[in-house]
Amino acid sequence: MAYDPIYRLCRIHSCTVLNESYSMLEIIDDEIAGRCEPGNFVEIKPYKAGSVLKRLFKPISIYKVESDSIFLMIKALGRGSKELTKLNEGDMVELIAPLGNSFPMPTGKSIALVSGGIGYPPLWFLKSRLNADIKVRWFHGGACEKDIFPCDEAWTIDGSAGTKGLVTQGLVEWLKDHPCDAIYSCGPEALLKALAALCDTHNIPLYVSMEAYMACGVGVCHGCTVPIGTKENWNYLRVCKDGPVFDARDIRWELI
Amino acid sequence: MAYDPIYRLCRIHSCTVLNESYSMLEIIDDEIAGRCEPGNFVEIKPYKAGSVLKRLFKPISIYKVESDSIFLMIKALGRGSKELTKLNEGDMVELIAPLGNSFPMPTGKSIALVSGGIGYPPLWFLKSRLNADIKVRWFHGGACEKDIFPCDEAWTIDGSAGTKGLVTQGLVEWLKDHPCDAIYSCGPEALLKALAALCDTHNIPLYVSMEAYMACGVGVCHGCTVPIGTKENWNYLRVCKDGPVFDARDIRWELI
Amino acid sequence: MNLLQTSLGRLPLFNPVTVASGTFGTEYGSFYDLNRLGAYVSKTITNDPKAGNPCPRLFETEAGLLNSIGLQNPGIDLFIKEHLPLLREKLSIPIIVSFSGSSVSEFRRMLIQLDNCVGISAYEVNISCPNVENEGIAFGVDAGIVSELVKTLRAETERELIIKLSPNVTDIASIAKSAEESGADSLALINTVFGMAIDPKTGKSRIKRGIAGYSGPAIKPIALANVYKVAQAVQIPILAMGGISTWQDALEFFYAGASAIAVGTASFYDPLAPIRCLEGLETYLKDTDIPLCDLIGSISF
Amino acid sequence: MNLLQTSLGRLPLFNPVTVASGTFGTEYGSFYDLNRLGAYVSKTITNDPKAGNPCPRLFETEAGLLNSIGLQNPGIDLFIKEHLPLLREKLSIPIIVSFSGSSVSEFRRMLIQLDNCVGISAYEVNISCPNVENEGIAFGVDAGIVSELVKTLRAETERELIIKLSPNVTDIASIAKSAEESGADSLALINTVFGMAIDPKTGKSRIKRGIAGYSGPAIKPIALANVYKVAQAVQIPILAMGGISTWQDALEFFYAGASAIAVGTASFYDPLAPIRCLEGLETYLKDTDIPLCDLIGSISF
Ligand SMILES: Cc1cc2nc3c(=O)[nH]c(=O)nc-3n(C[C@H](O)[C@H](O)[C@H](O)COP(=O)(O)OP(=O)(O)OC[C@H]3O[C@@H](n4cnc5c(N)ncnc54)[C@H](O)[C@@H]3O)c2cc1C
Ligand SMILES: Cc1cc2nc3c(=O)[nH]c(=O)nc-3n(C[C@H](O)[C@H](O)[C@H](O)COP(=O)(O)OP(=O)(O)OC[C@H]3O[C@@H](n4cnc5c(N)ncnc54)[C@H](O)[C@@H]3O)c2cc1C
Ligand SMILES: Cc1cc2nc3c(=O)[nH]c(=O)nc-3n(C[C@H](O)[C@H](O)[C@H](O)COP(=O)(O)O)c2cc1C
Ligand SMILES: Cc1cc2nc3c(=O)[nH]c(=O)nc-3n(C[C@H](O)[C@H](O)[C@H](O)COP(=O)(O)O)c2cc1C
Ligand code: FES
Ligand code: FES
Repeated sequence: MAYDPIYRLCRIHSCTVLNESYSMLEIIDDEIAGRCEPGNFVEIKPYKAGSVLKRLFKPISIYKVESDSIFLMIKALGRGSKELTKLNEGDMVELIAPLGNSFPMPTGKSIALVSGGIGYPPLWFLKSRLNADIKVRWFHGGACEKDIFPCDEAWTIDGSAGTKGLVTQGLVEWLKDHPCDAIYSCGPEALLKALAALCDTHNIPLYVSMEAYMACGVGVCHGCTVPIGTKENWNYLRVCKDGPVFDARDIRWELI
Repeated sequence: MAYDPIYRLCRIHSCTVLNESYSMLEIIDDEIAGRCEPGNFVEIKPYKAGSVLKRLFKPISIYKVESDSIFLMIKALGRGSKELTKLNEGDMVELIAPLGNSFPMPTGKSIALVSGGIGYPPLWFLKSRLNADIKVRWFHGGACEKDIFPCDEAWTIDGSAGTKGLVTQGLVEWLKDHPCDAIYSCGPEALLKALAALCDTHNIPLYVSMEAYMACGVGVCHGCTVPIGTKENWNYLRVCKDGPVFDARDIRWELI
Repeated sequence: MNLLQTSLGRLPLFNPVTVASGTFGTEYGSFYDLNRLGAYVSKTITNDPKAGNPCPRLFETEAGLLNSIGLQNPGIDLFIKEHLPLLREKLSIPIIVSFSGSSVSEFRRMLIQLDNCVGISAYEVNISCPNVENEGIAFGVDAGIVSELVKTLRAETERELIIKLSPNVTDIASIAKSAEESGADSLALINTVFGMAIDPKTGKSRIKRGIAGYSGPAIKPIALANVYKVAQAVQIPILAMGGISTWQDALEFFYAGASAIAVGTASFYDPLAPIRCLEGLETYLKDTDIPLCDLIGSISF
Repeated sequence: MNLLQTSLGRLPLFNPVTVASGTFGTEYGSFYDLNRLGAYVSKTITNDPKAGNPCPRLFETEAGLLNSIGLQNPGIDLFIKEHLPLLREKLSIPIIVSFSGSSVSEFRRMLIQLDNCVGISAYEVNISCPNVENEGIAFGVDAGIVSELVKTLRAETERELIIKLSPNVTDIASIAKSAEESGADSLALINTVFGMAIDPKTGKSRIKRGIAGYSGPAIKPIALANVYKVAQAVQIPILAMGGISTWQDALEFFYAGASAIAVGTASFYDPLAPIRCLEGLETYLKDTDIPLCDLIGSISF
């Protein structure tokens, strides 16, 4: 991590409802914005004056940084994320940011992005920071229409948007007649696992941003680990501090 | 208790801020209103659609009943009562009502009411139901100005309203040259205890509405008890179901 | 088919939703038909009438309730004479009578006296109340005494014998096993956890007696761990309680190995809690078309 | 006069606010000056490196946190070689090293190895981690073994010896007493409570390993009851923890008999929690002009 994280009270500058499940939060903070790199995430929770809310912060990827604005794209899943998507302009949040490592910038000429559901935001940020001469193909999958956002190829389980099926099907087809120097991915574990097997077969480098249940978000509790290393010599590394981005070949998928 | 209590979702018809500490809630419910007697109380808590708030109901005396309206006068003390005083018109509450026994109607011609702080509301309701030919002298005491509401004689600890001192001082003076057939009281334990001693000396019947920390409010948990009976033969009775009104002579004050 | 059908050993239950001793009474009959419950569990009675502990007896913490009632009850004679007939009159569901004693022989005498009464479907033997010194609790922490007590009671009754266990022990599984081996039909757990609260403004204990019994949502994870441990250790059914407020909470306990559940403190938060649990479970089982008994103990990792 | 002055036996503390083992790290130094704390407590180390338990290791319940880290740590050698020098470099406050072993002789060897290192002010002997099978926990539940362990360690060091106790026992007071009699300088309590949670939608344990350690606001009343019980049983000072989030929480523990407190899970809710506790206490003691030591154990009823 390049910088120490900042802990701060921030004002919600805008909160845009994207659809019934997703909202976009905008927070303005030049210092934090200046430190964010693609792959980084924030820990965030609503703030109510007078009393500390005794709930965990929620890890949310950075979706976009535009001058001093940080954008977060949040899906309402459970209690914590629902509260976040219901924030209004002017509400305050507690923020710890930026956190985690970042995606290695591609060295080749052609890459694929593969996202599933709430794996979308960090890839958008990555894409926005890529050199213009890099060819990018973005595959995005979701359960249904509301999980789908702008991309090159959309897949849904229920067929309500894009093609019906798994996003990996699209990738497999595409790889048949396209060179690919690296794949970047974020999404549910099952997706990442399938991709890892695929990339192994095709011998393509794969960088994944892992998800994990987090408590501290800053590396002290060792709650958010993934097994990293070789078959013979691995250790549990922290998604929040050693990750969230890992080289898929280092992950001991068989232990997850 | 004359009636079974009713458990029901009710709408706040109005919420009036009386001063920085006190608010008045109005709830319209003809069935409940028709069953309320002076001394009865309600168990109330805010309702949020979708999820049951896992907090105890709060016991609040009935302050006034006017046709179908039930009025509650609430002082913001801790978490529960603060939430209640912050309700708005249209908010929903869960209500269990009416609860508890009621004051015995006076048989004599001249009575005194003695209240302290949030002991005020039940005496107002009692007063409103007294026969017009009964002479009433109301002594009300509080910590400061904001605890003071319409009465015949007000006392405050800090002297910011009425006379500086304890409300019992006023009563003692008054008793010197006024006949008194009975005293009705509600307020902090210390007040009731002092009154009980006083009435014992003067041989005046005293009916007190007791306070207690409550869990169920309906008589099942035995959490809200006071020792009632003779010195030799007493038992813990429930404020919520056997009370809240007791004949002060039956209360084993020395055990409280 | 009744998807909710379950049983506590020799006691079949039409549905798994019961109520926790000491947190319930026929007063709740003002709000719904009590005969919709799987069973009714009475407040613990003792041989002699008990006045209970001095007040304050209650305090609500951030996510739970402290109580120190101290088994206030009218004693067994008055219970049999006045309370039981009333319960029989109002209820057509199984009546489970909770009782506690201060010695094995007192427990035995009480059981014999109750066994002479009609209309009792089961006994819940309370050896786990944290709020009295000489009643019950000392029994619940020692596997040897539990064994002696259960054998003694088993010899005297054909009725369902439920032993109610305390979580305040090093090894609840060994106590559960000794109750099972000695003839208990089923186990009830958990009773309250030791807890305390102090007013930071004054330094005064919130509960007059000091240490109290802790219940409610906060203890649900503790109850679940205990139920799981006991379910791994014994074959007899478990009546689970501890922080159950919703049908989803109830499901957690079924997965962990409970055959029935009891709603306790939640009734104070929501007088309809037992009925809402029941209706939620009913809908869920119908929607998924799974009988309750297929869920019991089917936790995965 | 420093109203916050306190001590844990032979270890004087400039203020009573420390942090709970395993819930803290120098990472929090990004947010405030760690040297404002009364002491720093390291995450428990074991003799050999430990990978810890499989994931998920965490789950947040209604008012607390379940964890099953399983003492993941780099082992004593790496700790001494790399971590300790870093701590010494960053910190001028007392450093308390928490460690755990799988046998009395391993505990002893570890202590001796640590005693050769400069910059350690005290040991917190962890005999109470619920998330490992062979380390620690078996020690914490048996007064006889605690006695043997503490005597052995006492013989080897002049440094402050803090014994960290488990709440998951029938009688914490007897274990505390045996630690005291065997030479412990002070006691730390409580470690986490056994807890569990299951996903009602799937029947899957929220924590891969099943039963986990429960911490946070929900366990505060339990911690307080244990601290009070132990304070009544022993003379040596108590370092209290369990759900402490605010200075008011801390006051409750001082009244119950604690000489110092540790903030654990609360740091996850509020990275500044230890500092807010400290500042709140400081203001309160100044306003009331009472030295902390006058409050300790002064509970009333
Ligand atoms: C590094 C990182 C970056 C993330 N970035 C984003 C983001 O940009 N936008 C976004 O919307 N979310 C993101 N998430 C996921 C987000 O943190 C979780 O959805 C959120 O913490 C769920 O909390 P909750 O209280 O709403 O749900 P809970 O009540 O904890 O859970 C509700 C339901 O969601 C499921 N769930 C919980 N956590 C996850 C998870 N991590 N992934 C999938 N399902 C889960 C639970 O199993 C449960 O069924 C990220 C997570 C990580 C670790
Ligand atoms: C039968 C009955 C009738 C009542 N009628 C009214 C009424 O008409 N209007 C009204 O405002 N209040 C009334 N009360 C008191 C009211 O119920 C309490 O103020 C309320 O329950 C406090 O809850 P809380 O969550 O706000 O405070 P808590 O957080 O529980 O406590 C906050 C502070 O208030 C103190 N406190 C708590 N309960 C009481 C109490 N019962 N009396 C005095 N101090 C207390 C606590 O010690 C603490 O310092 C009545 C109580 C009873 C038993
Ligand atoms: C106010 C109160 C009184 C209780 N009285 C008894 C009792 O008399 N006998 C008993 O076995 N358990 C008693 N309990 C314990 C409950 O039956 C139950 O085991 C415990 O509260 C845990 O369940 P809960 O969290 O759902 O309340 C009592 C609990 C409370 C809160
Ligand atoms: C994530 C986590 C890791 C922990 N690791 C340790 C540990 O390594 N050693 C230890 O003695 N206690 C450990 N504990 C227990 C805490 O030190 C503390 O005793 C307990 O959490 C209660 O305090 P709290 O409620 O303030 O968190 C851990 C607790 C948590 C939540
Ligand atoms: S969440 Fe605590 S180490 Fe990652
Ligand atoms: S509050 Fe439960 S009996 Fe009165």
